[in-house]
Amino acid sequence: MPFIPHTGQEITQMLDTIGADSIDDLFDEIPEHLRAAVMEAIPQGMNEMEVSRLMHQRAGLNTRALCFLGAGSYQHHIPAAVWEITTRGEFYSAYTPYQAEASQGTLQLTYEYQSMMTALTAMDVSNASMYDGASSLAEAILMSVRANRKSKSRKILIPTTVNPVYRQTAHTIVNGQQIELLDVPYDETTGTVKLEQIKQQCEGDITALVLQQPNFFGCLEAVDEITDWAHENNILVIAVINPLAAAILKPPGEWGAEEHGGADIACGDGQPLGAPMSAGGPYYGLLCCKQAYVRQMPGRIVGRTVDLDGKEGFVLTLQAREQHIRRSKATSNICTNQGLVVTASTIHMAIMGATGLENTAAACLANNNKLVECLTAIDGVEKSFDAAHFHETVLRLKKPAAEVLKGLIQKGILGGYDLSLDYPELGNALLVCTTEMRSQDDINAYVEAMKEVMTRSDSDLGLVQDTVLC
Amino acid sequence: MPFIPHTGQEITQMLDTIGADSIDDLFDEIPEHLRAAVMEAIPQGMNEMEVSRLMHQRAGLNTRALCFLGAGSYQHHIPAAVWEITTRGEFYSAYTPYQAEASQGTLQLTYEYQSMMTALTAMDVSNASMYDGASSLAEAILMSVRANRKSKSRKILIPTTVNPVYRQTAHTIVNGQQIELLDVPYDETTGTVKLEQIKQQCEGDITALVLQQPNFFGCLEAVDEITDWAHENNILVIAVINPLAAAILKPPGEWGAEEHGGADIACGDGQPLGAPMSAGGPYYGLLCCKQAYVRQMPGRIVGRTVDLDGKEGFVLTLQAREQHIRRSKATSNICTNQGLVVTASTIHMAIMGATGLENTAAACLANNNKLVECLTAIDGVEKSFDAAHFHETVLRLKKPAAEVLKGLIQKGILGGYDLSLDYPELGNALLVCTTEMRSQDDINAYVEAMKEVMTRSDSDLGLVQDTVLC
Amino acid sequence: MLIFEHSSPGRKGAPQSPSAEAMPTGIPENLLRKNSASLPEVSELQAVRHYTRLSQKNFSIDTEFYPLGSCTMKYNPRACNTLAMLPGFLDAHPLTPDEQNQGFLACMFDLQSMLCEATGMAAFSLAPMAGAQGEFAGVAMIGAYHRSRGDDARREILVPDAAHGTNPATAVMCGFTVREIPTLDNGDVDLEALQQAVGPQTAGLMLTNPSTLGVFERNIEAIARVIHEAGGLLYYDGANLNAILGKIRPGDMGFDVIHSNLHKTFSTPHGGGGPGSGAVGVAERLKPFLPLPVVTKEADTQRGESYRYLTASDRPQSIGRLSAFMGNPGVLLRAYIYMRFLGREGMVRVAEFATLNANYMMAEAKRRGFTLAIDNRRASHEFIITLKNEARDYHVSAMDFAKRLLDLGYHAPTTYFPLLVPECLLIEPTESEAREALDGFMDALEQIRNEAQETPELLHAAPQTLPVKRLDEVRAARQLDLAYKGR
Amino acid sequence: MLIFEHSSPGRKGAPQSPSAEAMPTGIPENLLRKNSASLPEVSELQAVRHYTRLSQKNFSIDTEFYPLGSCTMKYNPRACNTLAMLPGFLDAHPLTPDEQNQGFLACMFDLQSMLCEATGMAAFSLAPMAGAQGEFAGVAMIGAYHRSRGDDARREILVPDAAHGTNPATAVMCGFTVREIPTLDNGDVDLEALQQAVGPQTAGLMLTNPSTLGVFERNIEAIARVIHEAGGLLYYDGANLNAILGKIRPGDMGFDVIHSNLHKTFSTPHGGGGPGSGAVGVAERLKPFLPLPVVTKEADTQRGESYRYLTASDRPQSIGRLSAFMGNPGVLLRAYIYMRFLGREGMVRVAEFATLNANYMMAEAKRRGFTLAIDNRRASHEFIITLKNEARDYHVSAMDFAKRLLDLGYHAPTTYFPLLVPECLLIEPTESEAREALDGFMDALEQIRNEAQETPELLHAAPQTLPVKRLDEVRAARQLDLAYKGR
Ligand SMILES: Cc1ncc(COP(=O)(O)O)c(C=O)c1O
Ligand SMILES: Cc1ncc(COP(=O)(O)O)c(C=O)c1O
Repeated sequence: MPFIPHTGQEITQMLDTIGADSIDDLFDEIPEHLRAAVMEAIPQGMNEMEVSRLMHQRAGLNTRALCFLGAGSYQHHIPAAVWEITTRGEFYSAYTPYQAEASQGTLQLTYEYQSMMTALTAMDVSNASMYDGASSLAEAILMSVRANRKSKSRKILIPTTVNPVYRQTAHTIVNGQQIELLDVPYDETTGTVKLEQIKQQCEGDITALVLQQPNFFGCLEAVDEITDWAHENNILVIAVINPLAAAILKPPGEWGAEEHGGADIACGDGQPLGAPMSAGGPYYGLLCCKQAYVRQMPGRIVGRTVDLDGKEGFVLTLQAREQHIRRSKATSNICTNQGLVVTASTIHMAIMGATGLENTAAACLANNNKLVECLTAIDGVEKSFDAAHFHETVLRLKKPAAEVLKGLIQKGILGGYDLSLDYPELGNALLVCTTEMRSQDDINAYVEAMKEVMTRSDSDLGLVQDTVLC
Repeated sequence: MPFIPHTGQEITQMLDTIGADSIDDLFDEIPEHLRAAVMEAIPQGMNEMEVSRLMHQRAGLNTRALCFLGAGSYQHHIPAAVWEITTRGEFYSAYTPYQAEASQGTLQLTYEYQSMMTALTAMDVSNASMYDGASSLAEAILMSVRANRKSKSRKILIPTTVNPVYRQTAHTIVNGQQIELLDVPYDETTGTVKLEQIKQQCEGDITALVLQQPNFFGCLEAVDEITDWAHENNILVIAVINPLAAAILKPPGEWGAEEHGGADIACGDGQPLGAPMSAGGPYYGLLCCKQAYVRQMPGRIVGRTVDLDGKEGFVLTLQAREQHIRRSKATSNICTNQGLVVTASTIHMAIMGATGLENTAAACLANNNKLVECLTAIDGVEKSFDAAHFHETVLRLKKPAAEVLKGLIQKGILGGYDLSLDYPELGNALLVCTTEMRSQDDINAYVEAMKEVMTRSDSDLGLVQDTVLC
Repeated sequence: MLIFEHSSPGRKGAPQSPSAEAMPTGIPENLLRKNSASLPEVSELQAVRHYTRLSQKNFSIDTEFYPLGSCTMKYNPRACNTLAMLPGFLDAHPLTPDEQNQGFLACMFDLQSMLCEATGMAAFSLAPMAGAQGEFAGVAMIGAYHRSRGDDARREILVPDAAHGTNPATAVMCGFTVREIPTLDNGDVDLEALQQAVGPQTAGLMLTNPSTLGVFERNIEAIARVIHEAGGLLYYDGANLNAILGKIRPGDMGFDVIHSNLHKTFSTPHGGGGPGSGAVGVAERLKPFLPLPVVTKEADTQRGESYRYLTASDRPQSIGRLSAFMGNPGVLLRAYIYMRFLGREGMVRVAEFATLNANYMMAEAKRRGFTLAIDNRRASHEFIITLKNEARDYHVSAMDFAKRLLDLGYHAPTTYFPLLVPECLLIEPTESEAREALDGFMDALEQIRNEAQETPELLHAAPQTLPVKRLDEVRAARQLDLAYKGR
Repeated sequence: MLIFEHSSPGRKGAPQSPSAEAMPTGIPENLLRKNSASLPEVSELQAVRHYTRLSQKNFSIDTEFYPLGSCTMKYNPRACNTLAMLPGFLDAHPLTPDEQNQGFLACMFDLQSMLCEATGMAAFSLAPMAGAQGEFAGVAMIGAYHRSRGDDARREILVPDAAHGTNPATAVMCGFTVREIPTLDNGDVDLEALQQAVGPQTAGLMLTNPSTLGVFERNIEAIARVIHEAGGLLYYDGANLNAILGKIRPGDMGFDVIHSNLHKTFSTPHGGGGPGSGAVGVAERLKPFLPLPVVTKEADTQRGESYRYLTASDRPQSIGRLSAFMGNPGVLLRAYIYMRFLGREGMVRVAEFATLNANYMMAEAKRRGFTLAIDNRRASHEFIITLKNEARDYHVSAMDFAKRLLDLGYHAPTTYFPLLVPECLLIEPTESEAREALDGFMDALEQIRNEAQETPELLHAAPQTLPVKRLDEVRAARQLDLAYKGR
């Protein structure tokens, strides 16, 4: 019996103690006619050898192409030590650290995470994680509504340069609470939001403004100017960041004039700091804020304190914000968070250090410059925007992106993200990404493949459709 | 600087303390003209991302064929928990447990290993491991010479049914010590040693006799009869076993008449109990003996004792046998052993239990029967021997085994071990192995491939030589 | 010591860093960072040593019996971790075209199907990233359903007073108001109070069955009738299915929507707080509203079966997305692998042995003279001891018992939840624990009760054997220290 | 508690076992096992919990500073483990045809080449499975060389008295007799005594340089001359190359044969006792005798370069095999990966920083008033403190110091080795430790000396903070208990 240690004799003895004749008797409070039948649609159990064979087969079906796709998930190098330590049983199989004295490992690590994340973002406070970047933005919006006592409108400005799936998620989550999300368009030459466009959108009382840096196009927004304007108008600024980029870009806590103290809330996805792409997760949502808003923060927070002897120790704190204490008046319903990924991320940051992250970010950027330079030398490929960028760039193609991507994948290249569904106004637009993992050989392979795809006629493309991929 | 934590400032301060001007000064006792030049033939260092890419490429070059090859290394299922726990830093990065109080983890585990190994072999004592099965046999022979006080001859009988590489290794290692290894031929119909053949070989004083069960052909030797005869003639019996087979076969401690107490020494390779095939190692040599010979045992042994408070604890014991105490008079020069593999193997045995090992052994055997039945139905394939066997069988082919294996590997099948070099008298002989890992599908694939190879003409074989393999 | 205190300026983990690139030009000065982030500067060895040692300061299933009620701390098979972390899964970009992602999608489709069968629901979405998000999805669907029928007045969600905190919090997050329904002393919902509470404002009822009191709701059919007749929908908080798997299915009890915590029943690890998965299942009428993504199987003439993600155009009424991609695939894979281990027979056994263990411990507790919160009923997968007598007689609290248990090498049960029961311990052994562990725990509890009588200071001063003694939570909340800023 | 004591008759780790097959007929009854082996019968969770907890009872590099002299306890990079355990390596059968094994063989060939370059030898074999087996191979080659020249009288191996125990033990195992050569107070070999010892009976000299006394043998060229002129060969016990890597090469010093412990200098883990690798290198004239297997590279016209194992027919004079297959490939891969991390610059730095750390600690020891075994010389990668004064004055032993260090969270240095130095601690910090660790250790040592003076009972009773107190080794050897047979 899988994972059940009971022997026949033990079962008998235990039933004796209970005073029951059979295990089935223990279910005698369940109405007979409601009892479940055998679950035919569920296959029979397997032993580990069989399960292992099955999963190796399934994993083998996934094509492992050279990845130039980003759009919110990035393939970075992760030191081997990170997940080896993270998956140690003591971290892996522990519960939420409700019994603080028996959970100092998780608690101290989380405190260290909060310290690192505030250092990276230059914010005052970090919580212990939200589910992912998208849901973290949603919670940041809810939080801004609670925090901005000067605003009554519940109106939030969101530029369309914010990741489209983040915007969709925010809609789903804030939907029930009479909050209005107002789109702000972007400038078609720069690929960034212009302050004038925001001002046009902004009628009267606005609660908060969201700004993603680098934005979904990889372009860098004018964060100082926009933050200052927002603060002058009593609008809270919610920064959406890539925490790896934050190693070299101005951190949200320093956006705008010093006297305003930077962005009010910062969120984003922690994935680039130690989480594998893993088909979409688990990642984690980072969420930071100014000290003033700490009581509006959703999720767990760890604090440093002392024990009976005055010795340093760590506990979950400000729990009165949370559902298990405050129930319907909690700041959020979140309970389980993404603790284990935070564990990995903390170890990742510790091993990489600021220098490691800076070098990584710089390598991503340099690689993107190399790739884009070579690609745009190809006839029919040009850059869409002229703003400075991080490690992603939008390219305009002379053929539909979907078609080009099909051609590339046949050469084992995951060529990027097709923007045509989310941004039809951009035409045949493709978002390409390079991380530090893409070697010069990889870049050359992409460029060669792109050359061929761009010169090939459409009928050629159709022909090779079913070739086996590498 | 890889794995070196020193900052520039620290280096300066440390040199100050030492009173040296530079690190190079610390080497000033080395004659200048002997100083090494730059090691041009060694490539420049790499970071982990680059090393990782290189090693994935190299590992990818190794063809992963369906394995029907045994001959001393076997592909068995290993529970995932085994190596996850074994590679925990506390086991992985600890030294030999010389400081017992700080090494109770390794010491208790080793005591448990010794307990499990004596249970499996029905022997009195087990040491904490030798390097591998082959070197363990060599040490067993040396030990028998020390242990058999009644014999002066230093003559050892070794049937040629003992693994040829074990016999070669024994030759290399006992070579310097005037020990004579005498071959005993096997019976050509059974594939096992007959007592009469041993008697023929045996002139006068013999120190020990080696007997492998199952033997290299997979066949089962008449261990009782031969052991009894040996003991009646004051010859020590050295058993070479497959410890997985020992879960269902009579263990060496029970060979022969009860009053003789079974084999005197048992050795073998622990690989089938939790070590991956891993291109040949690390495995470990098991070595067990009767209580009477414990002081002749080479290698480390852990004993149970008590601490100052009378609490149970574990230490290395009988160290006076070892080189670090007894130097030139030690029982062996062995120091470092195969501790980590023993760790894995102990956890493996604990998780599998006797039932798990028995079921595994039975599945191996059943699979071999299935395979051999199907293969011998093919024209030009027949069994060489008629003795009972475990999970390996010798087949006689109508074509050279080397040629057949080439054909099979082109179909992604590692078809077995070509016996023609070691046993030219057997003709075109192939040793095939099945473990519990070989599913019915795998067996069918082998049979289909064999059919094709056996019916194909030689020129066909040449033609496809360079096809890409699966 | 904090990792920051192992730091030395300029020290680096060199083998992990790409060689320094000149910072590319083209980024305006004012968008660049001025000072490096003050992260720790340590060697790889220092980091490995620090975090390895930190890990040893945790209790965990892999090291201790952990009978934490409502949390289902069962064995997390190592193979589930190993196999979910195969490179074919880890290196998969979430936006990989479906054709290149068939292995993963097949697992997800199978998982949806198995969950449907196990719960008796018509369809599942794996999108929610924890139980609370599953609840959110469920309640949002209830809202969307009523709205789609023009039934806009249904703005109230009913929640029993024994409910988990996420239930009321979720209802509010979805824009509903919450009305509490009382529970009777025997653990069943107060049916009369429920009847009085329902009306045209009722959007639905959120119920856990067995409830957090550890007993099966015997009037479940009557409750379903009351809610459905009032026009409301019935929500099943199936955070924990351990008690009923294969024995009774929420769909058959009349529930319209359910979430299940795969990180409980299906044994994905808790990881010191997460990640989890709160897969959400629905009856036929709620199917159009399921959150995306959902995986579907299609018969493809060319290559047999194939799998793909449904998009917004396939499901225009969907409540939408809850995350950037696909929930928590790594968690979903672990649950899938675990379910393949169990198979249909294994799942029934989960419920059987989780229930056997709980009832055995409850019988032992009674035999040893502890007071049960609800007597003369079967335990489900968990049960409650109340220490109100001990508190009154010896001036020790449930918290003291909990801390003293830590000293004896057992993780404490859940304390002070559910809120209805004073000085309570909610004990959930799970099916994967051997009888010795259960007996050892009961012995410890008995020992502590004796100590409470004879040497209560032992309890007040507990724990003594852990890395720290009892921690000052009040100070933590008053003198907030939430990030290291140097000593 | 032993794993056996968690056992319950009939309990199994079911998910790991193939379903029971009927025992196939055909095996005679008398060859079958009568009773199941009495292995523990536990659940997977029980095994995981038991061994996880056991592991926590170890000191290790990953948890403590471990300055064990002559053992080189440096950081074992986790990536070396992860990458050596890629399925392409783990699933390779050792008898895989060379053509299917090119990735692995390429690594082995490169490793041989890098070791040649690093040591100045002409060829290497990776076959030996530990230092002692490397020594065996080396000494056996010396024997085979003399024999091949008909020089059969050379039956004596010279070994300095400071040598590691494996040196004399090995010589005897190879059939030689051993003669000890004394060491001078300054740590150098007594050259005069050596000159008197050599003769036509001399097969060779086994030398460690820097010696186990932690100093460089300054007369190495003279020693080489003496041995070579007497017709002997010079063996380098390069168990530890940490002190000289990239600074001076044994081949350039005149050594004819060398073994190197890859589990020390090249950072493969010690694993609580092994496995290791004692790769053996030779000068040109010994090449024909190298143990098999050895990997060679061939230019193949069809596919460029290819690699293959040399066989006995390629090397008829080989001393033969030392193991069934290829030594310890998993260890060899880890060493290879580590060397690719380091590269040529990194290797030099190993020697530089190992030496810097040792000399820094030695200077600190002196400054704090400890007595050095050899004063006024450079330390190599290690150095020796003698506690003979403390022993005399306070009646505490080096062992007491060692045990007390454990209490303070440091693994003890090597004690009572080399045998020449009374009450000694042989201290080897390695290059991967940060200065804080070195200072912390010296502070602890100073604290203990103070305690020795004021409260010596603290030392005698140490350790107090570990899972057990000081263990009774005499009882262990007298009342042998080497296997569990029930209580
Ligand atoms: C009954 C019940 N409902 C809901 C939840 C919330 O689940 P999660 O923590 O995954 O959000 C829990 C988990 O503690 C629970 O026990
Ligand atoms: C100087 C010296 N020589 C030889 C050896 C023996 O090496 P191994 O333990 O690998 O057999 C050692 C290891 O302790 C050593 O330090």
